[in-house]
Amino acid sequence: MSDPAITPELVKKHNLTPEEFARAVDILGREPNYTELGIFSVMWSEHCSYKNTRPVLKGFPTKSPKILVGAGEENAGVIDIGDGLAIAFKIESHNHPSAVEPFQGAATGVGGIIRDIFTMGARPVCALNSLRFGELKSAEVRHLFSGVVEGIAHYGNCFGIPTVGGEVYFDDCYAGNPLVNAFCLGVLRHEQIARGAAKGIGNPVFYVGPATGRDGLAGAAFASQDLTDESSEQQRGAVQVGDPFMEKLVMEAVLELLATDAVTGIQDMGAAGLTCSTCETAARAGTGIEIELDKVPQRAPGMSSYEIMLSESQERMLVIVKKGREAEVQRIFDKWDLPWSEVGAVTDTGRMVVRHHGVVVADIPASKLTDDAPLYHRESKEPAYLQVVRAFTIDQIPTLSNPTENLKSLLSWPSIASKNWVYRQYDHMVRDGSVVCPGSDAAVVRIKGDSLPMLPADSTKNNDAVPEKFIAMSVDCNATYVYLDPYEGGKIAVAEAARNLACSGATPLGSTDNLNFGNPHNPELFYQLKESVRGVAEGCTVFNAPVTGGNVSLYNQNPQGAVDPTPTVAMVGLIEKAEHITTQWFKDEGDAIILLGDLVDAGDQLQGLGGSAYLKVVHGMKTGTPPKCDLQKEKQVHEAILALIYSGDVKSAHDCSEGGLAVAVAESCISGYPARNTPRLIGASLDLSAFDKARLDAILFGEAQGRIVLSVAQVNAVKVVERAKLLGVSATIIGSVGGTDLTIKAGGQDLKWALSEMHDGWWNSIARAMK
Amino acid sequence: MNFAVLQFPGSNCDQDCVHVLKNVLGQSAKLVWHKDTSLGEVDAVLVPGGFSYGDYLRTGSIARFSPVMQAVQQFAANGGHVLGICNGFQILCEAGLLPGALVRNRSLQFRCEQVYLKTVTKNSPFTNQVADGKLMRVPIAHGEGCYFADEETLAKMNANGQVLWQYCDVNGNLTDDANPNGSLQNIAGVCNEAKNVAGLMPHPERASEAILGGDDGKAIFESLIHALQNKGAAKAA
Amino acid sequence: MKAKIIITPKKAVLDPQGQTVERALAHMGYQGVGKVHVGKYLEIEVEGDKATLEKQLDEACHKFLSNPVIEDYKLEIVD
Amino acid sequence: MKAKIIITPKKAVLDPQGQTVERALAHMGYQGVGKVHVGKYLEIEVEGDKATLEKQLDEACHKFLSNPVIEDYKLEIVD
Ligand SMILES: Nc1ncnc2c1ncn2[C@@H]1O[C@H](COP(=O)(O)OP(=O)(O)O)[C@@H](O)[C@H]1O
Ligand SMILES: [Mg+2]
Repeated sequence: MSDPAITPELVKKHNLTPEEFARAVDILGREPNYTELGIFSVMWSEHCSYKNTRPVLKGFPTKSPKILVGAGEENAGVIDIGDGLAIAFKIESHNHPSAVEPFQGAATGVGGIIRDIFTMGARPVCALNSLRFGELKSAEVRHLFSGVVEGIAHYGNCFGIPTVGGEVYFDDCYAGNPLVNAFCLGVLRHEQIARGAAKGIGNPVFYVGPATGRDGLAGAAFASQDLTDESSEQQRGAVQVGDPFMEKLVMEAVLELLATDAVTGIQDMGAAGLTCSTCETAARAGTGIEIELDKVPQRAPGMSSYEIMLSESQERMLVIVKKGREAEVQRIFDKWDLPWSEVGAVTDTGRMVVRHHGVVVADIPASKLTDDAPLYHRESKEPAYLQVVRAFTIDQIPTLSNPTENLKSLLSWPSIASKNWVYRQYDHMVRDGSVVCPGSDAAVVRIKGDSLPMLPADSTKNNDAVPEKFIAMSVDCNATYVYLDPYEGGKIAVAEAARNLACSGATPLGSTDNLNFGNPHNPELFYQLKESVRGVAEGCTVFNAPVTGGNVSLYNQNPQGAVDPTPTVAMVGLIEKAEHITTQWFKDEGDAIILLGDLVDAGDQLQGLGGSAYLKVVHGMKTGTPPKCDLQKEKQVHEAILALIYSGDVKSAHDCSEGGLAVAVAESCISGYPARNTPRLIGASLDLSAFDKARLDAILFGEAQGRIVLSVAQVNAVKVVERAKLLGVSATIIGSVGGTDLTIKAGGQDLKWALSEMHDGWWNSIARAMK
Repeated sequence: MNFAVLQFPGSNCDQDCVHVLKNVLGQSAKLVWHKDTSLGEVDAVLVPGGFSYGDYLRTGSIARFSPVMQAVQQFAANGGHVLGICNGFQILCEAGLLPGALVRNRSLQFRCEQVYLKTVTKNSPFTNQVADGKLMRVPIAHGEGCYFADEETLAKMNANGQVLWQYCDVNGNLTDDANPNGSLQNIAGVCNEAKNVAGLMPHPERASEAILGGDDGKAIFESLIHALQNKGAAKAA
Repeated sequence: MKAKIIITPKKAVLDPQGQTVERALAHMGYQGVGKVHVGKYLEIEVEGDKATLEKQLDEACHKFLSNPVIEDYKLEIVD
Repeated sequence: MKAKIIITPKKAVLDPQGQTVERALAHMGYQGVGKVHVGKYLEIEVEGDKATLEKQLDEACHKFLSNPVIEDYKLEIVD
């Protein structure tokens, strides 16, 4: 079969503009052939080149003395956690593949991010996921939701990584466009950082992992398009299937190999497979690379060079080995029974040269593909709908009529309800490090000796004790806020993540973000992107959580419209001592309950109800200006809770987010879960009658930022409040722990909820919807 | 004591077992590769959890044919102590070292959560140190942990005291609700007739340190260590 | 009557189960064994008009018993 | 040649998959649908003397491809 002729139509089909094509011709000094066209197309897709977002991403803070590998340098960032140890982490999306085939799409998303982490030389130790779907009343949505969760479970459980946390939201805007973002964190010693550079002229290039098939052909380009019925049709037959068992073997082999010092560079074959890994490693090292496709293991007969170069078959790695050390490499791959092949060598030409059946099928300057990708400053325009949103006033909704029912509805609303239906399907305890499992504000994982990659057999460090470390992490984004006010929403995503860390006793180390947006050619959608990134960047700066990397997923839209702008933020922090690890549920009868922060933000006309869950669930409205996020004030609250935790007085801490104070307190009453079917329910009585400057619905369900509910022994209550005030944070004793009900005195009413009833709705509503 | 912890391709609780044996219980433990044909000088064998060979086809079905399992068969036949956890339990059943089989959870979903376990008899090398009447809180994490054996086998096992652990509620009742996977008779773990080989679906190695939420599971390892010490003492005498 | 449905992974799609079983069989020394594919088998007791059943079950296979994105199926109704 | 192997759960063994499919079919309004059993299907490309293969594969089915405690199998070799 001969290659098709390069026509303008074919160029268009490859998502290259006429100008981009002209640029390719200019780089080559001739017209590209079919394989080269495919290579330009994937490398210059948004997914690989960030051509629409690079100027925007420049706003992120990316530096700190702790950062060992920074954003954009390698597959994932690396941060120092002391004692010669470091962590590598990153988040990545698999939205489009999951829309087409939820199980495999999500599974391979997990596989991809795990590979990014061990490619850095780190041993992956835990995972998180951030998911968004339409409303569960639709059978199609339920199919996507259950498939995605099962896919994540399948891959993570089999690989043997604990999935320790995440978030799930349901909103109609995601109906045809689920968002599936997967995060992975790994651990390594400083000297174990591996690089994705093809160094050393003449060094052999190895391929390891399963044979290449026609899987996910041009997946990167596909991820850079709007979803249409046609595109999901096209994808069929090319769906990538994940093999977590294979990935586990590849990971063990790679870590064993990296300990030998025989490797000069390594990169996984993710999006754009062999293409991306070869040209990027060469470009990073300023070298060239030559490969021979006949040597690439192939699953299907008669694959063309185009297909082999663009295949996205999973679990494959490219390894550049020191010349003369080939035998060692082969021994390790054979030990793990892995398919491998020596496919090429590093050259000094600066070119990526690909041969197939004795013919050169591609010959392109490597760095031009990566560094000379097009760059666009897209037009942005404030969306018209924001005018409507800002015009919303609080008197457009009636005052509260049935607060008792309203709290129950909020607790059983799937976006607020317990996500146990999800995380009970994930092994969240494997590796003996899960100190705080899913169900509290942030997950906490213990790092110990066997969390680290192996050392060379003769290393003197083999006998050194590894000090235990505790890493906390959380992934957050309230996209409704971002939709209603992109800038404030961006700040809040970061603030919430940092607040979750603070509540668990951790100080931020860094963050990674996943920007899920619509088509960037639409100026209103681009405005959302630009403004929310500005907010995220400011937040990360204030909380000392520089961005070490991330992922952009655009074109999350279908003919019905774009998803809400969703800049998901995953933040990672360090907990100094085991005693500081704090969970969200109340502990003992009689303890005092304290609110840190203001009950209502006096500056907010909407009293925290703009964009709130209450507005959505009770009044069916998604409007209003969301609560403001004063980053400095927020930071003071985090510092205060940490100081209080360090003093040893705090028994529980839980941040207020969706559903406001009432939901936060209710969750502290019902979220303890020692064992199957055995929740630990503990009551609370609040007296909020002193607050008379706000509506009752705002007092209960307003979502003012910068608030934390904590509990302390009664004898310490006054001391703790005074301490908080000294730290510049308002603090109020609002009630006490105990009993079999939650009671709240507020707005002249005595409200009461039976714990078992609240628990049932909150714990079971997702399971019931999925029956 | 010297423990061998088997390592199959796809094992993923192997390090956890070594960690608990060494760092929590102060024993010596080494990993033994699936291609090895000999176990070396060991007092007991642990077959850890994970997804050996991806658990493709059937859980544990491929692992049982690996060279090291031939050595384990021999070791067990000579009276050596073998404990299988989760995937290890599945492997031992497939290998015929334990009666019955483990099939897909009734819910068809993977389940990871803490459960309560009732110890049926203290009269085994795997349960002798469990405090009287103590319910252990230990996590499970499996998709195929529903225990099955035909009626005749079950009757025999019950008569011989081979059912070691059952899923129960917080009050020790063997309710259907407390059964996380549909196991017959709420069975969580069993031993062979000679009582030197046992397996269970829950993960005691994840319940051996207070920082991980509790250390009830330690009693199982302590029982085994106690039995091995007695055995050593008997030999010496 | 019985409906017998065989669901197999599409040829172009990776079949890690099949590959693993293939390797295991080779390892165990079985001779003359080539590619292995692992799929699902459904047996459904049915009653009624065969043609109607055929049409109905074909739809069920396509819509929900198999995953047309990665699997093929074969339906047969026997007495 | 091809070996086709059908593996089904023994009657005494819980078959939650079969039950789920059964309920789903009823739920979707399919008429005349009774009990459902879900098993496995293996297709193996083989070469050699049919009788020898039959004997070998029968052994493989018994020892490895199925678990006689919980499953039954049916083996067929076709050209
Ligand atoms: N997809 C998921 N995977 C694992 N854990 C999850 C997932 N979604 C939610 N969780 C867990 O459920 C708990 C509550 O989540 P969420 O309501 O998002 O908390 P918060 O509002 O404090 O961020 C957290 O511990 C979280 O990690
Ligand atoms: Mg929180």
